[in-house]
Amino acid sequence: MLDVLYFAWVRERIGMPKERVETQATDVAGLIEELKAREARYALAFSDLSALRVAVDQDLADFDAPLAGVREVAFFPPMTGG
Amino acid sequence: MLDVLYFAWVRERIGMPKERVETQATDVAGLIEELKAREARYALAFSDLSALRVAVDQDLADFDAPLAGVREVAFFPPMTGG
Amino acid sequence: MRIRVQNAAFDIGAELAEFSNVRPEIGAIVSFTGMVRDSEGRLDHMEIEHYPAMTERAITAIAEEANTRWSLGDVLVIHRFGRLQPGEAIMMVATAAPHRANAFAAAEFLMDYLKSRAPFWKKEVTRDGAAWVAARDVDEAALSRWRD
Amino acid sequence: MRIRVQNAAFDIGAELAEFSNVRPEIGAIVSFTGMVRDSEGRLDHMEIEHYPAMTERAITAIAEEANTRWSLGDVLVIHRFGRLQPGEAIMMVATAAPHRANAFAAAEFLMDYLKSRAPFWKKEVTRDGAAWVAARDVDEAALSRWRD
Repeated sequence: MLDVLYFAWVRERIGMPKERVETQATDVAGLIEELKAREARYALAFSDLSALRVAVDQDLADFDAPLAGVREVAFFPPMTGG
Repeated sequence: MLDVLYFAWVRERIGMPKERVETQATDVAGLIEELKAREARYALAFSDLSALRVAVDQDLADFDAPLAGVREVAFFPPMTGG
Repeated sequence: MRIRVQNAAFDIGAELAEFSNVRPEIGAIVSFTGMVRDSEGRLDHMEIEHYPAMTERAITAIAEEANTRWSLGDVLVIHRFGRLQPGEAIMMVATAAPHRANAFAAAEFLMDYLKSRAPFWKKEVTRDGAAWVAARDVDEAALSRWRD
Repeated sequence: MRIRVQNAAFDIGAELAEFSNVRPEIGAIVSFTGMVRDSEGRLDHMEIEHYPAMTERAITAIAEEANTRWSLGDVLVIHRFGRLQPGEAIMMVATAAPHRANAFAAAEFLMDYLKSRAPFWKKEVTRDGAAWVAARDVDEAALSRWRD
């Protein structure tokens, strides 16, 4: 079981900030495929991965990051701090 | 007649901040030669021109700057503002 | 190193004044303040969302990197989240170093990383609706100058 | 454009706070403060001499150049002369621009020019005697990056 978090327009498209996800995926890309298969709002949110960033256990990561031992995955658009 | 001003260690070596100078020189380099010929303290102050800067009527200038119409010449070491 | 992530407004002048009480070897202090812009006079307010569990860690890592690279005497980073009005300060960075080159470089480095690597997202709410601020290519490109 | 050459101490925080009351298109404010350093714990005080008839003109010219190059919303330069104690602020520069790149570049430009082209001379008085601060080659070299 993973905590999956969404921020900014990813949160708005999916319609919630956070959910518990039961997954068979071994990496972030696999998790995304499972989520996209659920419902249109997920498919829409994940339709362009170049517009998305991911953090694994609160560190920025790549889409091929493994999920073994991971507790929290977050998806969001490119950051606009400062 | 010119006002000649001295700053920082140039002022200290020559022993005064300002003097009125009657000169025949047509440029700054000529003025320096006249001053050096006066006394040892001037010769010492002007012994290394690479360590000196000059302003003519309050604008930074080169040593070959002409003196026609000029009212004020200032000599000083490289500036250390900021 | 002083890192603060907060909803509350802060006093730019008081922060700089306090930060400038430094050790005697410090000769240079640089500050950057980012303000809520309203270039077209249409902004009602800005909403800044962040990722609480990650924000302070990410900023601390960035500040430690700056500290190591430029041997800073001190670093300050304040970043707000929540609802902000036009003209309010969003964030502030300050760096202290013996000479100006390091203080400037560290402040620019911090800003480049905070822009694109700290988990904040800005939304502008105007009279015509709300829109997420898009990341600028120029901000991503700015990071490349710090890679060895 | 606000240029001040003065003997009196100034309040860094109050100056930045006042400067940050800017027009709505300003998103970035950079400040630099130069402090009297005492890296070896031997400094009694610093004396700053200047060329009154030239100082304000020279600084105004430098600030106008920065304004033109980077389309600044505002520029502040304060520079002290006379006797200063260790830890006191010698001078301060602030720049305001829509985005951070221009605000940073303009502040660095101003500092590079003030260091080597504004008519100030610093003398350090220690318990062992007094010595004029020598210009640093690195400061003269820094100017070359601004030539087209």
